[in-house]
Amino acid sequence: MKPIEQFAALAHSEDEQKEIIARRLAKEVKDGDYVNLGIGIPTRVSNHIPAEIKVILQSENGLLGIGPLAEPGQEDPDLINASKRAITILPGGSFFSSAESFAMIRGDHVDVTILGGMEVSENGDLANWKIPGKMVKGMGGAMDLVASADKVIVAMLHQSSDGKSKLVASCDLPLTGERCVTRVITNLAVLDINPEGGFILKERASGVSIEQIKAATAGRLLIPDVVPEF
Amino acid sequence: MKPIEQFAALAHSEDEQKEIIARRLAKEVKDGDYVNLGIGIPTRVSNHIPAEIKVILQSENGLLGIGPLAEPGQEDPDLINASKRAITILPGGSFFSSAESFAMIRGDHVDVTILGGMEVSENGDLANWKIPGKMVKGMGGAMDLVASADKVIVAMLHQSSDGKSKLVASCDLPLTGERCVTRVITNLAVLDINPEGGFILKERASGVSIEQIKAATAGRLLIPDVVPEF
Amino acid sequence: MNKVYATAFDALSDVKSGSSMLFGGFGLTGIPENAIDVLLAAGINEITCISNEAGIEGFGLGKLVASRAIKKLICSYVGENHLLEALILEGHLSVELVPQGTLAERIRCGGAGIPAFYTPAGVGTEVAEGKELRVFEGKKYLLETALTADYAFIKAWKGDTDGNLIYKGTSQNFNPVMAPAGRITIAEVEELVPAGSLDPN
Amino acid sequence: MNKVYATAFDALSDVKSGSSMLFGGFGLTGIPENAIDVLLAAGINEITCISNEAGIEGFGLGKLVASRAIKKLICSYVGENHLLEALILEGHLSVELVPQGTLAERIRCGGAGIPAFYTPAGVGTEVAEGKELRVFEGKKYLLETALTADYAFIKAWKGDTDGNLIYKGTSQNFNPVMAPAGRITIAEVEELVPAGSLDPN
Repeated sequence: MKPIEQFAALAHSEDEQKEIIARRLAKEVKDGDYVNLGIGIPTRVSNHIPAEIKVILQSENGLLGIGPLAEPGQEDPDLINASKRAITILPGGSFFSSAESFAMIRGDHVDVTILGGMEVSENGDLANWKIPGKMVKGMGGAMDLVASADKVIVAMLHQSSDGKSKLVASCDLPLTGERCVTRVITNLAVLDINPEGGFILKERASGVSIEQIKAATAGRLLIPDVVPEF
Repeated sequence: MKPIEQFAALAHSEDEQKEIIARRLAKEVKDGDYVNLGIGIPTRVSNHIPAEIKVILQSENGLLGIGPLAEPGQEDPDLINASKRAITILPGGSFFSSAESFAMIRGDHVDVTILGGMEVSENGDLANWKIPGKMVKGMGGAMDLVASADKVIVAMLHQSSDGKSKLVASCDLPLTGERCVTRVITNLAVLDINPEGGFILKERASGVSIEQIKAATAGRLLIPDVVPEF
Repeated sequence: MNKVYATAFDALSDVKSGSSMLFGGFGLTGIPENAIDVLLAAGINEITCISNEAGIEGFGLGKLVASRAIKKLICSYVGENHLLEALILEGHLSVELVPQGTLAERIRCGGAGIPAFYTPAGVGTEVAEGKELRVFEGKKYLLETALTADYAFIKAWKGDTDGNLIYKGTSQNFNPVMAPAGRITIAEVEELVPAGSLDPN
Repeated sequence: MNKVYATAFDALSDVKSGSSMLFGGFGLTGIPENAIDVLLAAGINEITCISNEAGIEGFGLGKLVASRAIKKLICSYVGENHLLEALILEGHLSVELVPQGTLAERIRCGGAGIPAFYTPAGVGTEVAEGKELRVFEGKKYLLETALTADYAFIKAWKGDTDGNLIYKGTSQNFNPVMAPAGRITIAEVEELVPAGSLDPN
């Protein structure tokens, strides 16, 4: 393997790496799915969903059927997404209250939840809302989302900006939910949480070697014989 | 007192006695009150509310602002009251689901609940939904109503058709609610539940003597010095 | 996934005997009467039925009662169905009576992922038997658990091809509460319109 | 009893310092901004504030935060208010962070007479500390209690003289949930119409 290939993924800018994640994330949703997208990388997914499948996006602030971002000048002051950006609503969409929105989420009517993460542990714990002594943004709807959906996908860079693995044996940061994550998609790999613990390496990003993933992962890695590229 | 006056109330037909109750009930509601009326005698109240006061009637099947009964030929198949009769809605009225309706009731947003009774005990217990071995109609919304409203008024004939007092020391029939009744209005009297137990005789029906009320009441009667007629 | 069926028979072809079913309706309004007729014609039986009422003889759930298709009935009111009383005495049918507000909230919670809640309705009555009693701020409450079912049968005024529903008048009643509480929800509408033609607000 | 006031000052003349208050709004939408301005101008302080967010600097609740009018804040998200972090560190303000769905349901229950309910949100996290944990059908849940307040401040699109309100788009958010949970509820509307001119359905 040529060195240039091994390090292809790392040669991308942070924005390019997030796009790699977003493109792979788009394959997680299927026709007819109701999906909630968290702030950050998950929001990018909507640009990559193939036109031939219909995915209904839920916004926790009370909207089913999110359309594209509003064109400049066309913003409706009564129509925003959970990231507070001016958006549109698709035909067939509907508005409802925050209580109804979370009744929908908690009642497991949302098929897939995709959200960002700071740490994911090998038993599926997620931390993404607080860094003690440094940052408290609040959990927003994340604790409700991860406690309710059958399929919780965390989308994040594999390592923090200082090179620390975000896939860990156990989380140091305060949890958002315990044993809630089903799959993690990073700029390097797709990993499923093993019910008995550990990250099962399902796929690797194009040009990324298993060695690189091993080196970038602090938690226990379970490596099948074949690990296709995505 | 002439015998004819003493027995005036008893000389009325059952229907007339119910009208006596309904007329007196109408004085229990004040301008701006939200009121839930049970099936039977309570429903008659609406005919006696003075035109100058505005009372908003709630129907447990999902309507605030009940209007008069629908004229023959004008019935709307999508508009009935809790007694399943075709009604109308007043301007400013609104429709909602059964869950919202009972959120309203349970959340104490209904000021006055008026419902029928089979037995009321001297500590304010009410029985009105079941006669074991004989009749089970079900409690419908009555248990929710009596458990929630601050002001629960029972409207009923003072005695059953076989002459038994319906105001008793303790209920024989299965309860609808415990310590929930605040006032009882019958064809003979208005009685408040004493917080320490007993029926406080507040008013007597026109032409009805205290002796008659004593004779017709099985529970403990507390009789003030002055008991005006209504 | 929402699906549109041309006939009630098509929509109900997978429904099995022995299932639990939620039925909207109050009195004669908001009852999924076409679905009931199909269940009857298909000979579906051993139903656990959750509904506000037992229906009226010859209409709505009353027909399923009469055909002995219902095994258990969870409702708040049976007052107007004499046949039902006979079936209970015969042992063909069991009835669990639930206060109407508790019934509505148990179903709402079923759809909303809340497994249990506390309510004051029924404290000190037969309804309280076997249930946890708990005091909050000096007042007594009962613990009540959520209700869901294999199927929810809903009646609405207008519906679109994406599954949005609009109700009319008091025909709304239990319908919007039950719609999220069925593992499969089947709505019959008076008028079917294309997605996007109903007001989203 | 519903009352119509011509100015926000008249509607809020009785509001006292030290009260608990619910505020509708999410992001920049559905915020009762005129009521907030009046509270600010009247110098109301020592407020216990229940809202989804802490507001943005210079707008909505952000103004009450900046003027140190808020003593305690119960919300799900503070992420965009740096002044708030400073006030917390100074000890001027305490914050109780609540998962957004739990917050919405606690307020709904406050208005609906349900003192407490179980939810899966927050199990195994800081939010679970000191709370009852209970298993229903193999899944863990926390007991959460209802929230009410002395006042609820609501923003709606249209309102009628009987107190009916209609919301628009995502400006709905917490507003209809909070309206029944205030002992006194004060709504500001973009358009006031006579009773009977809004569709009752």
